[in-house]
Amino acid sequence: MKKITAIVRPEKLEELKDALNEKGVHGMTVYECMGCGSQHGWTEYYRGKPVMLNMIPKVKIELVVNNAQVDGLIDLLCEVARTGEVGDGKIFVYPVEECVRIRTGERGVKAV
Amino acid sequence: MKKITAIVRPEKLEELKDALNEKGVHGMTVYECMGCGSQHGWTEYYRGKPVMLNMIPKVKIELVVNNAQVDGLIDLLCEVARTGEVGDGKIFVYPVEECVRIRTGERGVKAV
Amino acid sequence: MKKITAIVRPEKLEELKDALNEKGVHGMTVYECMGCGSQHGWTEYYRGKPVMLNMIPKVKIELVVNNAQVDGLIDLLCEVARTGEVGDGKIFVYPVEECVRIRTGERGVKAV
Amino acid sequence: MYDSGSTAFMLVCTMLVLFMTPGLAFFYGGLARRKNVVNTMLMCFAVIGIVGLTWVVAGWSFAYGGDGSLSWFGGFDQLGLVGLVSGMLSEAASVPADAVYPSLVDVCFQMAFAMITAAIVTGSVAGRMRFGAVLAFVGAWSLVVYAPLAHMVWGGEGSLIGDVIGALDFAGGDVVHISSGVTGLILCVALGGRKGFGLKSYRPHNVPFVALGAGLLWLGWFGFNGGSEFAADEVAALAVLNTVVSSAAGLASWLVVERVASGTPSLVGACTGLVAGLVVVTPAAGFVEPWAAVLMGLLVSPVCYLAISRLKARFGYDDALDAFGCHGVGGLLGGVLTGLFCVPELSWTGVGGLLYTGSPDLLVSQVLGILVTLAIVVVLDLLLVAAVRAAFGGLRVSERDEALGLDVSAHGESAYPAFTGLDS
Amino acid sequence: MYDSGSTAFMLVCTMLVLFMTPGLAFFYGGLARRKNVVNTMLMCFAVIGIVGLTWVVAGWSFAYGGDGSLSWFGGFDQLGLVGLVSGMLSEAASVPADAVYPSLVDVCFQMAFAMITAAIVTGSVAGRMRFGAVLAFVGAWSLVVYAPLAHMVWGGEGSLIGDVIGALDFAGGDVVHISSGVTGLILCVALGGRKGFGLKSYRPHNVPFVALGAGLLWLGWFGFNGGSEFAADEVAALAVLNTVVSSAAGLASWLVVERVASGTPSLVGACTGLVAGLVVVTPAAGFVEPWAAVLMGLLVSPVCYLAISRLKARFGYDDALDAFGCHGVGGLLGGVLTGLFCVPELSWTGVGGLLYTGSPDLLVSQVLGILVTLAIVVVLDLLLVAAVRAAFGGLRVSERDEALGLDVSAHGESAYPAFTGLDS
Amino acid sequence: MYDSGSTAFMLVCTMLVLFMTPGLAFFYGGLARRKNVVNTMLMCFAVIGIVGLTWVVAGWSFAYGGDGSLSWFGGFDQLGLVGLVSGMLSEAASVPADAVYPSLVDVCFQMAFAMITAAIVTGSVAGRMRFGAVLAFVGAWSLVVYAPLAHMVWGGEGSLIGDVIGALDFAGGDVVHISSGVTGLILCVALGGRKGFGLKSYRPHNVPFVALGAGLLWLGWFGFNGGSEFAADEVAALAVLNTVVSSAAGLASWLVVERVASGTPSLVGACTGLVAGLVVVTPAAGFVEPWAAVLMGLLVSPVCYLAISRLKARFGYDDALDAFGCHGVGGLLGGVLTGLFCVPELSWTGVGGLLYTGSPDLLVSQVLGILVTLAIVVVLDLLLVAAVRAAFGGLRVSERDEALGLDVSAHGESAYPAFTGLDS
Ligand SMILES: Nc1ncnc2c1ncn2[C@@H]1O[C@H](COP(=O)(O)OP(=O)(O)O)[C@@H](O)[C@H]1O
Ligand SMILES: Nc1ncnc2c1ncn2[C@@H]1O[C@H](COP(=O)(O)OP(=O)(O)O)[C@@H](O)[C@H]1O
Ligand SMILES: Nc1ncnc2c1ncn2[C@@H]1O[C@H](COP(=O)(O)OP(=O)(O)O)[C@@H](O)[C@H]1O
Repeated sequence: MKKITAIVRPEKLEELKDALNEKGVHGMTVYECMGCGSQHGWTEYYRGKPVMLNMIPKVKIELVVNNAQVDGLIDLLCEVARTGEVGDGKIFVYPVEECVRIRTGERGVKAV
Repeated sequence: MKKITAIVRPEKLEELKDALNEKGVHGMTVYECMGCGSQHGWTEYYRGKPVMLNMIPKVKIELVVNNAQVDGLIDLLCEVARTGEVGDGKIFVYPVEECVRIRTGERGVKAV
Repeated sequence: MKKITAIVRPEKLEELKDALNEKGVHGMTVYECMGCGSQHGWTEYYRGKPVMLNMIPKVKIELVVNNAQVDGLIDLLCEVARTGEVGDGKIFVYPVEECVRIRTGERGVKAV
Repeated sequence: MYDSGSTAFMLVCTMLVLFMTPGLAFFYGGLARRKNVVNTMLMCFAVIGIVGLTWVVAGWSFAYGGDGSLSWFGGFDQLGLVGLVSGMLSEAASVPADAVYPSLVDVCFQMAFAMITAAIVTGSVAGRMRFGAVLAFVGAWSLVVYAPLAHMVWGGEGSLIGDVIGALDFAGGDVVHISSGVTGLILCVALGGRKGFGLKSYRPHNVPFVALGAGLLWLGWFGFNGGSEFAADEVAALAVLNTVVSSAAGLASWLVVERVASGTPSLVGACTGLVAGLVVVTPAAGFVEPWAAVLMGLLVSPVCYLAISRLKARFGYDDALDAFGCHGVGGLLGGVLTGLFCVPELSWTGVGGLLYTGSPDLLVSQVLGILVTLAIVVVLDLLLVAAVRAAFGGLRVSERDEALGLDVSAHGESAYPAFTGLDS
Repeated sequence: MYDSGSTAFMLVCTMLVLFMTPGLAFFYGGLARRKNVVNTMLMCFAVIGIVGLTWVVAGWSFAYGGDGSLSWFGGFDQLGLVGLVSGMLSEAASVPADAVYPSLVDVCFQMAFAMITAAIVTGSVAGRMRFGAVLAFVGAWSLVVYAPLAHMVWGGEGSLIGDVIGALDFAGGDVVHISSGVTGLILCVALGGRKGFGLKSYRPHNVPFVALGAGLLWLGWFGFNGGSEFAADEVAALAVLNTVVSSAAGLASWLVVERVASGTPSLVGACTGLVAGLVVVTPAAGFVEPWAAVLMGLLVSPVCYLAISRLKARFGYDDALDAFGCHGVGGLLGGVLTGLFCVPELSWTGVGGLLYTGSPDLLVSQVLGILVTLAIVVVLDLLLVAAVRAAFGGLRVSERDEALGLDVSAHGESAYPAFTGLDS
Repeated sequence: MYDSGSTAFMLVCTMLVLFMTPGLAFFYGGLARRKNVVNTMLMCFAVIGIVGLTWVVAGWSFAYGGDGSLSWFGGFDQLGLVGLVSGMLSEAASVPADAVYPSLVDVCFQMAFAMITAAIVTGSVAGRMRFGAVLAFVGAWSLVVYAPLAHMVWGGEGSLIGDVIGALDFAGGDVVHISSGVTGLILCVALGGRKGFGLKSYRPHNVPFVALGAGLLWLGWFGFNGGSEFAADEVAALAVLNTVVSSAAGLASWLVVERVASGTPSLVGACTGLVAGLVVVTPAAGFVEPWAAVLMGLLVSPVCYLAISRLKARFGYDDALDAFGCHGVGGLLGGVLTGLFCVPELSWTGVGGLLYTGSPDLLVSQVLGILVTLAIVVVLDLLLVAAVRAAFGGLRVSERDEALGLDVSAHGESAYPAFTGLDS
């Protein structure tokens, strides 16, 4: 089992959800976060004073999946989340050692 | 060291905290998140129009613990967080390579 | 690649960001969370009744970096985030298996 | 012809008093937990709908109808406000020389009082009472308890508390605050505490909303106390001045109490003290000198602070948003102090306070008036609670709904769906 | 000398009506999505700035200037309010015996009406219209549509709708609600729906703000309807009373509708019903008996509920915050019902409603008045929309800006930068 | 007998002016950082408590007591408002023929002015001043600076600024805005900047609250400027009209400035412009024609914009919420422009503005009045600051408390405990 996390633009969330649903991925958890990276954010003004926003609101999507699904999902996520402009975000993959469905106590792959 | 994360119903948080405290687990970090899974959420209405909530507020509890504690804690979490209805959530376990207590600089198992 | 996460006091975030920027670390993601640990929080009062706050607002900084950077960054984070009082927080390090830059599709170390 | 100045004043005061109910929705809503915000606020807003209707249908008639022959009840002759407009049209021809303003104004002014009083009650039941049961209770209560009580205190000649007993109540210490506070107490005892009451402690989810509510109540209260003079004159001005200084004093003394007791003066404390100062001066607003109003404000905060922080813990009733601790206790204190500080020349009955006359007559009337109020309210409330409990098969929501929060479970509506956070 | 009581009343009513526009900013702002809060509220606030200027420059003159010889337009003689102060100074010497209050008050009272009407329109375009185009549209609209319409309805002798047709409009059913609601409809059709409209559903981002807005509108509306009697007298009192009971009834019946339709009565529902009850009683406030006002309030909520939940889905226009569903539909219903329930003795024209007279005369006038209003508004709006579209090269923001939200893209300002959360 | 119409008007205006202080708590509270919301709002609320008491004890007497023989001070004869009620009772018998309303009203109306003025000051010190020191400072300031200044400007015959110098100040340009703005400046210089000032930039944590505060201030200001005519007459109407159009113009021109300077007109900008428009018209409200009020509003926004965005950066004082940039600068401009635009027939002294008379007499008086105000305020403020600093052993909280935020460190209360988020 692997955990895929994608840090993406918040306005892409709806589309990503739809795309994942279509692929039959139902289990997912979403976090709000703030990111900085190559993207420099936008400037807001407060009473004439520029305020540089170097932390930009992002969304992290977390999917725990079977090893076989990883590559397909990375491609899907990249495709949907990409705008081509700086700030599109990153995908990270981590190992998962165990998975338990609380309701049933099931463990491992069938609990994903 | 392992990281145990449990994604559970927000209304279970208080009980889980109490249960973990009783077991002597003091270090823990809690995140708010939104999940979708087998559970379909509830329907709210806005001026007569149904609004399907497919992302449901959840809470993630994160515990970094020694390997020996993992199984006992999974059982405890399952027991307390279970209602038997869809949406009870999941537990994932991840490997941790290092742990540092910032205050003292201690590392490894004794920093947990 | 490793993921370093530091759970720190919110009021230290600005300083940490500046320190990391100086070291040339630009990619980072920040989460808000609530922690409990050795620190006991403060007491607020509501109409004369004490309210013990056992969950204290914290901030998690997440950095995915190359293996070589890990030790230097841990030292830096410890140094800046330390106040010496209980509640300074913890640093955890996790293995990362893959990293993808969504915008370009680059993978691995050069995508970090 | 009517006095257009007093008509203007009474109309504006009416508007301000009406506005207190939405104001209270914020005071209470801010104090509520995040998962119960919609429910808490909707209880106040629903009172507008319900009492707006019950008052037209029968409340006005029960309180101010009839020929004045009953000491405890108005009459049935003005049900549905029939004859109001035709009365106005015929009256227009021959306005009595001493008429200050059209009687139509009173229907609306007094309705606003009935609304805010019923809304205050809902503060005690926050977080656990079935919504339908709340509505049924406050609707019936406005007819069965509030309207007769208003008659007894303000019904003029022959009325039980105001005339026979001779108790003074300028703007509603008995009628509004004691009645609603005590009803809150009875309801919260009948309901039992929220899950975890006494073990967990709750914090207000939105402190600025508490301040907003307090600010709106403050504004409305100027109309409430000022308008209770029923004319734009110097006593109205005195009532407004006393209202301001008593609330200022209540705010200040609450901050001092907090500074001493916990070390940290708080905004919720300031707002609570402000409201307590408003409550205590309500029965006295047009009767006392400003220095007395200041004193009343300085006294009420420590008393309410003790009631809320000690009494509640001691007796273990879960008066969630302190309708009793604030309105009940503050109203009691204000009623009694009126018996001390009332300036004889300003008294409606000519009887002045102990301090001016040396005679305890007024004080005795005040205490008697409060006791009769308490007796009536307690007895009728118990009957009503039993009736509503029977009709709805219980007063409380299920444990699961309570844990999930009433907003989602009873109203299918989250107060802030786009914000992340948790009740703590 | 002027009647200082009525002067006081009209000044205070003016203040309250002015206050409705910020109030509406909260009603709309709370309903908006989190990413469009600043834009939604700023549209209302900007109306203050724009209509404040257009009214001084020409609006007042177009609506109430001239010698009254035109049935559809005031005149050009009071552009820039020239002569207002010198008129006041010379007038002071010889106030006509029957003058109730200084005519200066009217300039401001009517300006407040122009502001709130223009602000209502902005509810339909939330989340997708270019800010500059909104400002240009409402500025022009206040001069080209609103001011002449106000003249036609309230211009006194010879005015097209008010006199020739003989339609009654106490406080602005035609002028304010139908005109703004229909304009909202036209704009939202011209704009097209928001991205995802019909597929995704939107929720209000901040329900307590909706309640705050509703509460502030409620308060302001007392001045709106009460002040439309232009004197502090018994009809003003009746108008206030009717306003309260109709809104209370609208609130109550909306909750009932929701209970039946979805099982869960909601706070947004209560607030919507309250506003619908206010809208429906606006043309009738000083003309009908309280029981009729209650009935109007009870009827309006089911009608608006159907319009919002069924019509909109059926015809697929994205009336984002329901300016049409609430104000347009409620105003239409209120105008028609006035033709039924108007008490003859209270009617400005002496012609009473069907229910009292048995004759459909007034009803016919009311329907005719509405049809003429509709015709004028639709034609002028279409021209204006075309002009603005041409001037700005399109009405809509880019798709990317819409997805990002107008707050950041058009105003460089997040409403709540320190709070975490997502529009859902 | 008193004129009940003017009595009604003044009472309502009093209520509205009182309501400005909670309104300001939202204007400031919304602008504050999330961790300092409670502190910022509580400073305003505490002013209600403190000035409510100081005014009763001595403020009224210092400002309006005495026999009028001192040009810079009232007297000690009305300490504690003694004799107020007995005066009212005896007065009731023989009201002077020309009395417009009971003098009791004035005590409360002027108290409301003292409250809002002291509250404005607190905007400069947000986020770093010890709470106790704030309270001590504003309490003393209301007695030592505000009350005498009110006497000097509005003390009638013989008063230093109003009579001897002959400066006009309709509703408080000198007394309210210049005095509070300059005091804010002095305090923020004495305190030093917040940690990171100049390097980091702060954003308002809750933009809708800023709009709410601006809306509430707008409403209150109608009473503030309208009531300063002290009668319900045509000048009151003019003052209200001027207040509306100047604020509308200020709002509009701020949006234009932002459009030009940064490309994005913002809601905080609109609200700031609205308030600036209110400030600038305050000294002139009953003296100028509407076109002049529009002009004043159009001018004030660019001036305040420059003061806030350039002056502050240039001189490096951390006027956190721009009490000086908005009230000080706007008040100065308004005072000077009054000297240009005052209509001679409307002037209290009969001396008109340069534009009408061609003579600079009034302009000179205005400038002189401002200079004297500045001198008095600066000198007394410096003494007060020194005294408070000595008494509290420093004005600032510790660095750690500042970083943690004053809400938790000084008040043990988080504004929104159930919401997640960070100050950015
Ligand atoms: N090394 C990293 N560790 C953690 N988060 C990162 C890292 N690099 C980027 N991110 C996250 O990804 C987001 C997008 O990255 P950014 O560099 O701005 O754009 P791009 O991927 O187009 O170069 C950032 O805002 C941050 O949240
Ligand atoms: N594969 C997954 N990856 C990430 N999060 C998941 C996954 N599956 C479930 N979750 C999280 O667990 C929550 C509960 O899961 P759900 O399927 O609704 O209930 P149950 O566990 O009872 O089947 C979801 O809301 C989601 O936040
Ligand atoms: N074992 C753990 N697992 C997860 N989070 C932890 C753990 N221990 C500590 N934390 C996080 O670190 C924060 C600081 O820890 P705490 O024990 O209070 O201070 P210190 O590190 O100074 O002893 C906690 O609030 C919690 O968020």
